[in-house]
Amino acid sequence: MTTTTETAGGIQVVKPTVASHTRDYFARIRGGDLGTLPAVLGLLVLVLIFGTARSETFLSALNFANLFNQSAQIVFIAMGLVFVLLLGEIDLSAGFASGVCGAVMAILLTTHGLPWYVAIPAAMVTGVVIGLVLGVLVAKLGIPSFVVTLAAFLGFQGVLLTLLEGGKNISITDEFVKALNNGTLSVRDSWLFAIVGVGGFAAAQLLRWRGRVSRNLIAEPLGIVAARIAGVALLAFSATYVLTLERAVNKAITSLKGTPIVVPIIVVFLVIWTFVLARTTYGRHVYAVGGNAEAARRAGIPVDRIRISVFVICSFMASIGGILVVSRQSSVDPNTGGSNILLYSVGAAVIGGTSLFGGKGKVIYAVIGGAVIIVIENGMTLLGLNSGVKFIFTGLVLLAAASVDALARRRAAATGS
Amino acid sequence: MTTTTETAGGIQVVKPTVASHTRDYFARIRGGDLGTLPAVLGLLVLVLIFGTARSETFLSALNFANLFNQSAQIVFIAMGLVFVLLLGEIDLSAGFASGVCGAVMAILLTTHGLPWYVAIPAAMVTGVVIGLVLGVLVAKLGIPSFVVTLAAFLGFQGVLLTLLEGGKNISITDEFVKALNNGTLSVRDSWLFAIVGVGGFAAAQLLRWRGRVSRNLIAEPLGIVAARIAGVALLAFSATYVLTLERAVNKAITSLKGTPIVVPIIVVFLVIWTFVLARTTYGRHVYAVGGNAEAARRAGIPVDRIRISVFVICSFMASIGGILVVSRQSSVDPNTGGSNILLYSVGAAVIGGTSLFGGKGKVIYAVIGGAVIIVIENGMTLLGLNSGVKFIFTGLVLLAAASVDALARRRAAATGS
Amino acid sequence: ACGTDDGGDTGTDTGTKSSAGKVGVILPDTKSSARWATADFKYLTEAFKAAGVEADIQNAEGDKTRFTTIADGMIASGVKVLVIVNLDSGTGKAVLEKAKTAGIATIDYDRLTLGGGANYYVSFDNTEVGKLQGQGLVDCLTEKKATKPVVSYLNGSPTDNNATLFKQGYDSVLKPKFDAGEYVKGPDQDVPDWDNAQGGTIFEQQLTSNKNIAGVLAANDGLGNAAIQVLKKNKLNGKVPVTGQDATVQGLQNILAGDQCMTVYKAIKKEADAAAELAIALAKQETPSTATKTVVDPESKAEVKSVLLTPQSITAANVKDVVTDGFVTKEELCTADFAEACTKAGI
Amino acid sequence: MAATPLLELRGIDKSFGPVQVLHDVGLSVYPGEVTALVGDNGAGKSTLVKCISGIYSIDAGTVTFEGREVSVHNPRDAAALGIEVVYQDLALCDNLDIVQNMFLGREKKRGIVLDEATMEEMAGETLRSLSVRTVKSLRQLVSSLSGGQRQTVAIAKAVLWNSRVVILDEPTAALGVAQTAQVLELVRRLADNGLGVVLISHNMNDVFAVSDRIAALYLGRMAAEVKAADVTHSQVVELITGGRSGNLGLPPERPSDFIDITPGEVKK
Amino acid sequence: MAATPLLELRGIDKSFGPVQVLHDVGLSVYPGEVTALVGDNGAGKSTLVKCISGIYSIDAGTVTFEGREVSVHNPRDAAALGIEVVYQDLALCDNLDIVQNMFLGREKKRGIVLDEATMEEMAGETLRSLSVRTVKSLRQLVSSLSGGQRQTVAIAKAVLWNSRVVILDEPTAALGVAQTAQVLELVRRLADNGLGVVLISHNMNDVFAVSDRIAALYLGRMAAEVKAADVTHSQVVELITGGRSGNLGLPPERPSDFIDITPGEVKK
Ligand SMILES: Nc1ncnc2c1ncn2[C@@H]1O[C@H](COP(=O)(O)OP(=O)(O)OP(=O)(O)O)[C@@H](O)[C@H]1O
Ligand SMILES: Nc1ncnc2c1ncn2[C@@H]1O[C@H](COP(=O)(O)OP(=O)(O)OP(=O)(O)O)[C@@H](O)[C@H]1O
Ligand SMILES: O[C@@H]1[C@@H](O)[C@H](O)OC[C@H]1O
Ligand SMILES: [Mg+2]
Ligand SMILES: [Mg+2]
Repeated sequence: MTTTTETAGGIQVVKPTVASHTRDYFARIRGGDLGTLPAVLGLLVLVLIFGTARSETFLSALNFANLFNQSAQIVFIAMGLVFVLLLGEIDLSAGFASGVCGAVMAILLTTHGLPWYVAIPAAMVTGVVIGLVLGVLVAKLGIPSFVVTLAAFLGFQGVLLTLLEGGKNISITDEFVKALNNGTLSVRDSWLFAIVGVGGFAAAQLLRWRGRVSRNLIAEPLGIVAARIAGVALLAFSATYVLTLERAVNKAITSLKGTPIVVPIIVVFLVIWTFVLARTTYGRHVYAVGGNAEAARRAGIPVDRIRISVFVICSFMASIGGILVVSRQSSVDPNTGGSNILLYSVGAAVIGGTSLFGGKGKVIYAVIGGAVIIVIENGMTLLGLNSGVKFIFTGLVLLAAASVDALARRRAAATGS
Repeated sequence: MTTTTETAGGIQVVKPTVASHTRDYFARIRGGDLGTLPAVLGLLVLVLIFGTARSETFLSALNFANLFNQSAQIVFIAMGLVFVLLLGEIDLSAGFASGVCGAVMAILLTTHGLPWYVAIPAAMVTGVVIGLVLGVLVAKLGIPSFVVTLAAFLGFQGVLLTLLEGGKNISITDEFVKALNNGTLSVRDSWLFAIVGVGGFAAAQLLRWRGRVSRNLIAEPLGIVAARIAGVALLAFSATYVLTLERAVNKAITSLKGTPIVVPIIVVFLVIWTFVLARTTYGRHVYAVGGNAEAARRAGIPVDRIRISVFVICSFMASIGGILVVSRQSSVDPNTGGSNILLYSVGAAVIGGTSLFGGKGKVIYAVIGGAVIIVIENGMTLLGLNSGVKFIFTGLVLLAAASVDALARRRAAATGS
Repeated sequence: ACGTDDGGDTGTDTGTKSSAGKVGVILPDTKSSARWATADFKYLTEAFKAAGVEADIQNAEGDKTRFTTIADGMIASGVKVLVIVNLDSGTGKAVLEKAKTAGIATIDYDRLTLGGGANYYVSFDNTEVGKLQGQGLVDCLTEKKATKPVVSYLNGSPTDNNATLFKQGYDSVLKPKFDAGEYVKGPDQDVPDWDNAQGGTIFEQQLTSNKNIAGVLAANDGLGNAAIQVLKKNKLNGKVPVTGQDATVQGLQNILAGDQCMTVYKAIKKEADAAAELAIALAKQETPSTATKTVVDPESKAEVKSVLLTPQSITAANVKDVVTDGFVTKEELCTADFAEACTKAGI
Repeated sequence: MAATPLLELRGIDKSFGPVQVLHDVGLSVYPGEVTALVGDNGAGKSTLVKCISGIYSIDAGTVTFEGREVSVHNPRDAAALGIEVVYQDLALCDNLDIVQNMFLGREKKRGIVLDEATMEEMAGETLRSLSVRTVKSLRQLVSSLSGGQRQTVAIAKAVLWNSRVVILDEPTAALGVAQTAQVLELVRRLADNGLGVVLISHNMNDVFAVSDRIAALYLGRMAAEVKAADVTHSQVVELITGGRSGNLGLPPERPSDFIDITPGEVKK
Repeated sequence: MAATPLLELRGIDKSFGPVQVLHDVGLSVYPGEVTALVGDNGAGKSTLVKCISGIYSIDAGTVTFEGREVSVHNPRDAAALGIEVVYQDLALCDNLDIVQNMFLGREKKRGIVLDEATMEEMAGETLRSLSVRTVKSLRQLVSSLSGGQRQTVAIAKAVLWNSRVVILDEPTAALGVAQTAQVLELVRRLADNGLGVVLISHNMNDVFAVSDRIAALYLGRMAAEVKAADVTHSQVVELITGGRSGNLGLPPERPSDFIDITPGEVKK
């Protein structure tokens, strides 16, 4: 009836078919193993709400494009935080670290008149150095990361104030930097990017599939792989279609179309870090230390070094977040990276499905969670409520989005897995 | 050579002597089992630093008394947070919850002209209701507490704004409320409080000791118990001595002496919650759920109810923090409970020795950690540095205080316990 | 208690569709001062409603990211005029540029965006505000016949450009006195976020380290009140003059009680009306005629057409002006505790 | 012995997501008897125990206690019925000490205050009866206990109460020679006192030493429930490893959803 | 057999805070031999193992490896020497799957990319050799494995590498009949290949079945190190429970710091 197949060292297993695979998928869903599904559902619900309430504006091409620029800082900080959270640590200073790095860039550009290709790397290096210091304090001195990064949160706020000489703000004029989080690709490049991206994804998926089949290991049925590729292609191409529509407010004055430049930047980092976490030894060790640090230590993994490295990655990603927010605001001020940026970023990672206790999370979670947060922000401001009510609503909507997730996952607990 | 004694069901053990007990204590210290010692050490180091830098002011009786008023809000929120942290949960909304409760009190007092004995309980009830809602969302819906309380953090900010009609400050004039965190006990009452407090402590310690000895259970040697009582007495009496010195800024105008009223308030809550955690079934269950929720569930502990209860306690304590801060400012504004209050409170609990992963912590930790935080704030402000430098220094000093702790605890890891 | 007043209502899209296009207004925060949520919001809403012009008025809650996001949303929803109170010149400038490329007319409200190039500027003179504060303190100290008084500064948020301007103003009055040895300069500290609770602690420490403080230059009424509470604890209230700004109910009450020396009243209704008038004209694509003055943008050196209003110093003697102006009502000000003082002040 | 079982399971199914772990399992536990539950690693013994005690919800099937059908949704329900379990994964609170763990959920009180003295005495007595020789103090945290000491604490915890059914999932796995003997004696004593006892073990000597009945699980199916006296050592081992022995056990034709994943065997 | 021990401990002391757990312990492990380390619950066996593998630092004493004195500060040092350990508390990463756990810290790579296919194949082969029959997939998370399955993964993980010394702390405690047999066979095979093997077990049958030497710990002291052929079952049990048997074992007079906390025995 069922076809079994011998694989890996002779353990016999059932060879999955598209039907059995689909059946298993739904059994898993019913069993509560949901991945990003709930966060995606939450996102859909939000889009539905705001789309109904403010259909002409929220669903406009212009607003869609804006979402990417608006989310850049949070998404980058959240992607970095995923690494720190994977170890069960926290980085409260990531927000202000992004501000400090942004300020370093702005000062080099404006005050010192250096070109962008000096200023941007300098900001990134600043991020790396910050991460190194935090990581060493946590890993080598053993101070809880909450305390270290709380101290850094205060310290960086001071550094930012000092860099900005007590409260000035520094504007930047460099067109390259400003384009990063304001500019768009040409329509041709937008399509090119979509096609190359989807092509790359398809190639990676198919190669992996072929690799397993040729080694006689259990592989997903080809149909499932194809469906997944088709899904990604559909998403990418329809997004590109919308983004290449004319969206200028005043078409007489200017034309505005094409994928925001920040989109490929996000995608590149998403791909790199996903690869690092899923396909390299380093990534494996990050999960291991987060899952059971003692087991990792016994397996000979250099736990301290891993611990330091995640802080480096986090602050590095924060530096890019800082560069992008300075680009968007064309300026840096003592509050860049302050306010709710940090809480929102951690929230993004957690809503996406990253555990605060370590061992569970993916970089894509940060992107999806970031999307949830930004859609709420964006939609709420379109509603034009007054401050008090807006805060309350934002809280409620966030809660609603999270409950979709929680209720979906609750089945998991009930069935005991 | 050594005297053994049969105890509890016939398990034979060595009867401890003062000498063996002291030896064991130092062995434990060397082994890294330090309790609050590191935080206390950190505190001493801070007092030394600021005492040297600003001896006439930092070490003055006036400043000593100020410390208590300044720390009240953070200490209360931190005491409540200890319960939430004991379960490995977090409450990001505790700061603004204290603001909302404070505002409820202020509005009832000022806008509605109600007496303090209506307004204060109303604020407390508000705290309880808030905690109930948060707890139910976390425990019953299973939304991660980070997300629930992030939503609440936003929501309460909005509630506060709405209560204050968009941003007004509401002043209170009720003398009773204002006295809570501004007034002092008379010199006689100050001594009375110290004597009753120390007497109570001594009685509790001795009764417990006698109880164990009479049941033939292992008990600490009487010398140790006596030494502990003497230590507490010394501390309480010398503090009372300093607090009953004249400390008026301008002695010609007024006289100011006596223990701040907020001291007995803190002590009462400290004693109550310490008792609850250490000596009641409920407290035991809180530790159990925090240590291993699954084991607790299997032992028949109503885990959900415990989870809800800690949020109730936390928000309740936040409400008292709110009452006290409104008392101190004699007014409430949209930022009451905002800014760094929350991070400082969590920091206080963590510096004191509470684990963010649950299962480890005591209420006294919040008080000691709160003292560390406030001494830093207080001392830094006395130095009169400019903002940027002050932030940086605050961060560094916090880090220094935490490293004393970390370095002391490091031995623990080295010897493997 | 929750506002059934105008300020507290939801849905701020006012007015019916008229020939005029929609106007967007972005206010900065609610923390720095109560004015944004209580006064500006109210008066602007009323002004647009009266003119039948649709307006979308939002507050950025001190968050620059949100400030930009709100601007994006307003541009996307097709406003014809954008009125902003920047959180800082940098973000302000980015928003103004974006609006300009979208063909939207712009107005700087209350705070000038340096190098921003808005079409118009409506404000009070912030340095002038500081000068009034400085002068007010000098007057009170003179009245108390203080000799060589120690004056402490409780400045606004280091991240608020207005705070810098206020300080420039009061420094211009007080520094000469320090230099001349008439006054002694005491502690000088900023209060992050204009946070009142923190302001209280900072002032308490100032007083602990310098027991002779005889005058407090507090940058606004909230901070002034924080200082007054500390003074009260030490029974020094009324003896040490404290300044303020914004003519809040709390501040005015403190003045009536004799605990606060003065506040600065900015007739926000006039400011709001002026801005609304300008915006409505622009939305109707008319050329406004009210902006008769000009201000030179110190960064771009460009001249910006402006409406500049003058702030007014308020002491116990003229508290009633604020009530007469309708900025605060007699009911909110003259509660039981202050009824007597009100009568004395002629309200 | 007694005609009606104290605890009876019928048709229990349990899946984790797409993986079905228990198929139509039945089990009867009689008062005054020790029922040994045996089966290979991964056969589903621990899963069955957790279904009984309400840690897992069951997908299908019924649980009857003293002839009444009951539904057990969580461990509290099980405890209320008088079912006490020693789990294979011991589930102790590492941050609590020995006494605290032993009385967890059933603390002794005087008024509202915990009666530590009484608990300490009782804990000491119970541990002594289990041949515990090496704990340094009853106030030692369980995180610092050796493997065998932890297991003893878990066992002591379960037998402190007056229960009707005691289920022990591999209770002697980590125990020393003397301690194992004590636990087996305890198991027998419990049954002799009229309790229903379920003992899971991989040690055939222990199984035959104390049990009255033997139930063998094979790949999530109940292969056989027999009297211990009616079978031999090697028959039980065959039941465990192959699911059948002679005319005992599962029918030779395999159910249609049955997938043999035995490594290296014949492939279809 | 071989004259010089592969691994030799001398005078090991270890305390946790005020509690001294190991007193002047010595142990020799010879290549090609299985040394059984026995002792009562809480005797200090696991602590000794963790001292060898660098998880705990020792307070006093020396460790000699192939005649060279070495200092092992952490598990990496031990692994570098070729010492591989199966811990009693298995120490697996619950959030990783079987293959990932088995290759943890020694992943196979192609370039910088993990070579999942090769690892999966090797893991499958190793598990098959250990009679694992019931895992549904090599990609199952270890958190969802049964007790015995987890133990098998831990064992498989330790024997995948070419090591010089393998230490197994109660490796068969949770295993079924067939799996236990396989592991014992594996233990013997490892020794026959010239490795030094240390086996900790409470099961005397297993101990005598495979070991060449027996070392008995009693209350943290090494009571005796003997050839397995020279002693009987009951002698070993006496060494375990009393620290001495005839002229073997600890001297009858107890060391001055020795505290007998045996419950219910004679009190001084
Ligand atoms: N949460 C889960 N998700 C998926 N599979 C599971 C889960 N829990 C258990 N299993 C699988 O169910 C089967 C039965 O496990 P169980 O723990 O009941 O075995 P057992 O008979 O107790 O084995 P052992 O003798 O090794 O303790 C195993 O194959 C195991 O991998
Ligand atoms: N971290 C620690 N702190 C204090 N005591 C400890 C600690 N770890 C172990 N002990 C004590 O040391 C003794 C030896 O423990 P160990 O785990 O080595 O025993 P074992 O011989 O392996 O026993 P078992 O057969 O039960 O596994 C025990 O009495 C235990 O309570
Ligand atoms: O009115 C003041 C405003 O101009 C400033 O920006 O923030 C503080 C307020 O008091
Ligand atoms: Mg099991
Ligand atoms: Mg052991």
